[in-house]
Amino acid sequence: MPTPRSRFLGRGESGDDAAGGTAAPMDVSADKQRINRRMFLKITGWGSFFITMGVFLAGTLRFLFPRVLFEQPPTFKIGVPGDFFSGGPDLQDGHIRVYEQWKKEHAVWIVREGRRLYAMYAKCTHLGCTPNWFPEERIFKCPCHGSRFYSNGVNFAGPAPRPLDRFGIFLAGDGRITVDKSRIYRFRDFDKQGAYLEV
Amino acid sequence: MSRKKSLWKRVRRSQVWRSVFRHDYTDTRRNRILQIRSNIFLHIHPARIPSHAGRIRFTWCMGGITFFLFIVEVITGILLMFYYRPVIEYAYQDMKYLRFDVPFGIILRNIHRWAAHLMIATVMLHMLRVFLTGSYKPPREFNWVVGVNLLVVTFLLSFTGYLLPWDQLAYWAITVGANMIRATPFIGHEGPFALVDRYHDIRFMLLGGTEIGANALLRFYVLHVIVLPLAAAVLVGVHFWRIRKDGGISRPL
Amino acid sequence: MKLRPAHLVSIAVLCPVLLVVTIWAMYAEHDRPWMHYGREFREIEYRLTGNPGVRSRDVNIRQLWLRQLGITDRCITCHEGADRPQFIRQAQPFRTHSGDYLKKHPVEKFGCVVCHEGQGPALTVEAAHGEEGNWPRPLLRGRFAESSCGRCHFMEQGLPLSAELPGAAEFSYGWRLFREYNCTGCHKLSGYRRPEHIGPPLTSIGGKVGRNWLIRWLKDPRAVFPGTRMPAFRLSDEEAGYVADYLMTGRGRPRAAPALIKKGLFSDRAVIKEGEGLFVSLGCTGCHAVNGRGSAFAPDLSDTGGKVRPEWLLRWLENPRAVDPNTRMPDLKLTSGEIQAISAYLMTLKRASGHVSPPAVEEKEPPPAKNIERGGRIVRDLGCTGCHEIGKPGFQHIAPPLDNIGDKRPDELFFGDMTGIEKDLTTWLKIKVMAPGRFSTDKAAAVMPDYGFNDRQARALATFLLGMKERSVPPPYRKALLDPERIEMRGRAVFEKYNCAGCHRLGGEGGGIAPALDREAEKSRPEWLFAFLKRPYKIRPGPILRARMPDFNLPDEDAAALTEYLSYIAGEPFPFDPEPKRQVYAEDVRDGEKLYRAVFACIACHSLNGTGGRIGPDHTDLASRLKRPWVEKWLKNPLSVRPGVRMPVFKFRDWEFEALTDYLMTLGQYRFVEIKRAD
Amino acid sequence: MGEYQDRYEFPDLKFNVQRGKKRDNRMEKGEKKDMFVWPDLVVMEFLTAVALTIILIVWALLVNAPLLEVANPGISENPSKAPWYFVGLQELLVYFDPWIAGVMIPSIIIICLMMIPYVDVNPRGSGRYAFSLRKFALINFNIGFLMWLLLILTGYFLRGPDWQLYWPWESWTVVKKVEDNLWSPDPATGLTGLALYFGLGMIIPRLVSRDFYRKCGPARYTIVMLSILLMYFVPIKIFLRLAFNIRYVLVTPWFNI
Repeated sequence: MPTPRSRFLGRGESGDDAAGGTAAPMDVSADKQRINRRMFLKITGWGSFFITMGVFLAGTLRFLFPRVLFEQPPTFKIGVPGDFFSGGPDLQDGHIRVYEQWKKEHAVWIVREGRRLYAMYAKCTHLGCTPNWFPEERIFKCPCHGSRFYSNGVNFAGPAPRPLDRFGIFLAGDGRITVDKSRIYRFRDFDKQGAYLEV
Repeated sequence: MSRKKSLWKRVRRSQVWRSVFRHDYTDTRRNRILQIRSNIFLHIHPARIPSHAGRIRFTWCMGGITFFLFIVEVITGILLMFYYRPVIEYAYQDMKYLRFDVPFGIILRNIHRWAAHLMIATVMLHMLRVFLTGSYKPPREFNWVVGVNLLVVTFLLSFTGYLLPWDQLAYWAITVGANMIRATPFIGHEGPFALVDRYHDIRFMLLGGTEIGANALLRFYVLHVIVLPLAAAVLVGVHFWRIRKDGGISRPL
Repeated sequence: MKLRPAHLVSIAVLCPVLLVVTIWAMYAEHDRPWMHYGREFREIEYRLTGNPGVRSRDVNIRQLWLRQLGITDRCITCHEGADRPQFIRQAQPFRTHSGDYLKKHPVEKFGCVVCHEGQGPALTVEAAHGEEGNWPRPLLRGRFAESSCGRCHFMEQGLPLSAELPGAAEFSYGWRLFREYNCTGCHKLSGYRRPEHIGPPLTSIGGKVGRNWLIRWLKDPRAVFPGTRMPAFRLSDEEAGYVADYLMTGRGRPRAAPALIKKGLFSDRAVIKEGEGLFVSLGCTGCHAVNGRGSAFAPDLSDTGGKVRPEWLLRWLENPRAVDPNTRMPDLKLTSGEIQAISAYLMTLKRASGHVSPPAVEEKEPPPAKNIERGGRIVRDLGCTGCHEIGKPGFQHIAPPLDNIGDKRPDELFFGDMTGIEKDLTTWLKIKVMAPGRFSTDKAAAVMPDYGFNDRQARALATFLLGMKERSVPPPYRKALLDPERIEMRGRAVFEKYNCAGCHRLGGEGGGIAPALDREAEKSRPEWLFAFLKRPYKIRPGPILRARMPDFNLPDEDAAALTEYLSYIAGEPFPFDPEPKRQVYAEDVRDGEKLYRAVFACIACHSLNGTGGRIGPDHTDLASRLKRPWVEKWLKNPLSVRPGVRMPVFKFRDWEFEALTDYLMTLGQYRFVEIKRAD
Repeated sequence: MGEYQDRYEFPDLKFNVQRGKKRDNRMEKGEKKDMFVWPDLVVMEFLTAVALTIILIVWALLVNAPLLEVANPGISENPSKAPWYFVGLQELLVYFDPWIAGVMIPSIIIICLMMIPYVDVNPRGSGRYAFSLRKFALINFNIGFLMWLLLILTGYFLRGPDWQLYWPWESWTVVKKVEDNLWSPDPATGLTGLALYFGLGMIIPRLVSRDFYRKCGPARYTIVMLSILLMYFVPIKIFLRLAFNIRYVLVTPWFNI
C-alpha cells in the first residue's frame, strides 16, 4: 500500500496520482513540508531537464536553417539609370525597349516602357516554360503551348492566363538599379510601388 | 485544479495511454522489475544487480560513459553530415561554413571532436578497470575479446574522422599513419618481404591511390560514417548481450 | 518509485546546471560580433538618412559567392557601407571604399579578397582579416593592397616604363623599379624576359678605365656616381682587387683612327671651348648630365676625365657601336674635328676629389693567374652577367626565382640573426631590397647586393613582389591591354628606350633641341617616317640647326612601332595614307614649276637636287616626305602651323596655289624605297 | 512479488561446480546486497549522462576544435603529430623501423590483449580489486599500460620541431642537434644478444618458479613469456639507443630490428 509520501513518486509530473482517490488526506504538517520540498526539487530537476530537451530540439531545428546560401542572390544590379534612359524622343509613352542580356543568368528581361523600367520574369504564366523574344515581330512566344505576349508582357494569344509576372525593381543606395527576385508582382499589382522604376 | 486532475486521470486511464505504458507506478518491487523488463532501452539491464556493481568506485562508470559518448557521437555526427561534403574542394570550406555560419555548427563540431577524444580515453580506462578487477576471467573471456575489438574500432573511428576536416593537421597526421602501413611485412610495398608493388599493397587499398587524395577522403568518410559505426554498434550489442549472458557484471568469487 | 533524496537533490542540481549551460550555448550562438556591427550600422544609417525604416531591416550575413573565382566573401556583412558614398566620413568598418576603385571593379563581380586578401568566409574580426593561425594570407593593409592589381593587370607586355596603372601608383612604381634595376638579371620571374644587358660590356673594360678606378667603383659605386643603378656588393679590398684583375684581362685596346690622335689636343683651350659648345648644341645633354645639368638617361659625364682613357673616348665618339654593338648611344655622325673637340672637353671633366686620369699606357706586370681566377669566380657568383656582358661566364639566373614569392610563409624566410622586427613577408621583402646585408650571418652571407633603395622605393618594390602569387584569376578577369592602347604603349616604350624625349617634345614634355612630334604624322608620310627613322639624313642643308637627328640603328619593329605611335597620337591613318588620287595635268605642273622657280622664287631659300638656297628645308624628295593636305595647309598660312616660322605668307591666287601644290607633289616621288637600307 | 525475485538467478557456471559451496554462500550474500536497477541505477546513469553533457558543452564552448590551414601536400607541418592516442606509436618510430613501430607492435599488442583471458590461468581475483592475488598479471599489465601512457606523454608534450626532444620550458626556436652518431652491432653479435635475451628469458622463470610452469603448461607458458619478453624488449631497445646510440640490434638484408 502506498504511503502518503509516495503519492508524488514516479513520472516526475506534478500530478502523478497513482493511488487514485483512495489515499488518505494529508494531515501531518512535517510530511507536508517534506512533500513540498520533494515537489520543489522534482519540479526544478525535471522541469529544467525537459526545458533543456526542448531547447536542444529547437537548436537542432535551427541548425537545419543555415544563415547564408550558396545560391544566386535574389537581388542583382543591372546598372545606373543612365544606361537605360538616355533622354531624347524615345522616352515618350508607348515606346518599348527590351533588354535581353540578363535573361540567361537571371531569367529576367529588363523592359523600358516610356519613362518606366520594369523587370519581367522570363517564365510563361501558363505552365512555366521560358518564352523567347522575337525582336523583329516585337512579341514574346512561348515554345511549349504557343502563348504570345506583347513586348510589355501582356498576353494576347495562346493559353497563358495573364501577362508575364514582374520582379521588384528599385534604386539602391549606391545609385544603381537593383532587381529583387524575391518579390513578384502579378498583373493587378503592376502599378504598385516597387514593380517599376520611373524616371 | 481538480478538473485538471481528473482530466489527467482520464488520460492515464485511456486505452491509448495504457497501450503504451502497461503498468502503473506504485512503488512495488514488481513494478520496479516490470519497468526494466518492459522497456526496450532499459532492458539491457537486469532487473536487479549486485549492489557493488552500482558503485562508481567499482566500475568507474567507464563502460556506460563510453556508450553514452558513442551515442553523442552518433547524434552530432549525423547532424554534421548535413553540412559536410567529403570532396577535396569542399571539405575544408564546409568546416569554415560550420565554423562561421551554420547556427550551432561550431559547437556541434566541437562536441563531436572532444567527445571523440574523450571516448578514446574512457575506453582505455574501461579496459584498465576490467583488467584490474580481473573481470575477463572465465566465463567472460570472449567478452574481453569483443571489448578489445571495440577498442580497435574506437581507435579507427577516431582516426578516420581525423582526416575529414582536410586541414594540415588532418593531412599530415594521416600521411604519417598511412606511411606506417606501407611498411607492413608481406602486404606493404616497403615492408620486409614485400610481395606487392605500391599499386597493389594494403596502403593503396586503404587510400584508393598512392597518396592521400580525393579517394582517400571518400574512403575515410565511408569508413567513418557507415562501416565502423555499424561495426561498433554490432560489437556493442554483442558486448552488452554477453554481459548479461555471462552472469552480469563480474563479482567477487 | 521513490527516488533517494541524494539522487533527487543531484537531479535538482545537475539539470538546472545543464539548462544554464545550454542557455549559455544559445547565447554564444546568438551573440556573434557581426550582429553588433549590423545593428550599429543601422543606427548610423538612420542618423544619416533619417529614414526610420532602415532600423528595422534584418541583420543578416551578406555573402558574395563568386563561382568563377572560387571566392566566398562575407566582408560586406560588417563593411556594409563600402559601396555607399554617404558613409565616407564614418569610421571603419562602415566607411565607404576609398577612391573610385569600385566603379571599375563592382563588388558583385570582384568581391573583396581578390584585392585585399584576408579570409572571406570568416565573420569575426580577427579571423576575417586573416590574422588567425589557420589562414596564410592576412589582410593587405594600406597601400600593400595594390600588390593584388598585378593578378589581373599584367604589366609585362613590353610596356614603357612610364606606364601607369591608375590608382595603383605604388604598384606601378614598384614594377618600374623592378624593370629599371633589372631584377630579372639575377631572379627568374615567369612572364618576364631577361632584358638586354643594362650595364656596359666588360669584355674590353681594361681598355676603357684603369684598375684603380675600377676598384673604387666596385667598392662603392654610389660614392663615384650617386645616381648609378650599379649596386654595392659589399666586397672586401682583396675581393675588389681580384675582380678588377679579372676584368682588366678583357682589355681589347681601342683603336681610334690615327688621324684623330693629335699631340697637345687635350690641352688646347680653344678646342676645349669649342667642344663645350658642341656638347650643348649637338644635344648631348638630352641624355647625359654634366655637373648636374642635363638628363640622367645615360651615364653622368662629370667625371669622364677621371674615369676613361682618352683614346677610348675618341674611338667611342667615332663609332659607339664598334665598341659596344648593343649600346643605345646613337651614331651622331660627327666630323673628326667635332670628335676631337668633344673628347678634349670631356677629358677636362673631373671630380673635385682630383684623382688622376688613368695613364694612356697600361700598368706593368700582369697580376698572378690565381687572382684572376678568384676574380672570375666572384664575378660568376655575384651574377655580374645579369647586367653586363663579360664573355666567358655565360648567363644564368643566380638568385632564387621570384614566382610565388608573395605566397611565402614567414617560416620559409631566412631572417638571419635579426631580432626586434615583425617576422612577416612584407617586412622581410622591404629589408631584403633595402639592406640585404642585414640578413647575413656568420654562416650564411646574403649574396644580393645593396641598391641603396630608400624606404619609399623599398615599399614600392615590396608591394610589387607581394603580388607574385600562384593563385591566378580566370580569364574573364584578366585585363589585356586593348589594341589602341597597345599601339600607344609600344610606341611609348620605344620612345623611352631611345630617349627621344631628350631632344623632341611630345605631349608637352621633352627637350626643345629638335622639333616637337605631336603633329608630325599629320605632316609626314608614314613610309617616309619609317625610312627616316631607320636612316636619318639632314633635311635642312643650312646651318640653322647644329643638332641633327642621330642614327640610332633602330631595328625594324622599333621603327615601325614609333611610326605607328606617331600616327596614332596625331590621329592619322596607318600604315598608308589613302589620299585620293588626283588628276594632275602636265601644264599645271609646268605652271607650278614656273611659279616655284621664278614667280615666287622658292628656290631662293629651298634647294632642289643640290641647287638653290640653304635656308629652308630641302625639297628634293618633298612628295615622298610630306602629305598633301599638310602641304596645302602650310602654303596657305605657315604661321598657323608653326608660329614664328621664317617662311613668309604668300597671297596665292587659287590657280597658283593649285599649280604650285601639284608641282611640289611631283618632287621625288617615293624615294624612300631606295633609301631603305641603302648602304 | 516472489515470482519475480526468483527469476533473478545466475547462469549455470560450470567452472564453479567444484566450488559449489562458495557459490551458494555467494548467492546468499549476493541476494542481500542486490539492488534494483529501477530507479537507483538508472538514475545514476542519468546523472552521469547529464554531468557528461554539461562537461562536453562547457568544453565545446570554451575550446574550439583545432582547424589548421587547408591541407597542402607541399608544406609539412613541423612537427606533424599524429592524434594523441597514436603519438605513442609515432614516438616508437624514433627507435624502430616503421614496420615494427607502426605495424608489428600495435598488432602484437592487440593480439596479446585478446589472448590475456586464455593464458591467465589464475582463477583468483575475479571481480574485485585484489592486487595480492594477481601480482604477476597486474604488475606486467600495468607496466605495459604505463609505458603506453609515457610514450604518449613524451610524444605529445616533449617533442618539438624535427621531432627533437624539448622540455616544456625550452623554446622551440632553439635548433637541436640531430643525433648522427648511431651505430649497429654486426649481425652475429646482434643475433647472439637477441638469442640470449629470449633464450634466458624463456628458461630462467621456468627454473625459478616451477609451479608457474606447471600451472600454465608448455603452450601457455611459451605465449605468456614471449609476449612479456617482447613487451620489455621495447624499453630495452629505447634504453640501448639512448645510452649507447645503438641504431639496430640486429641488421639483416631483409629487415632491421
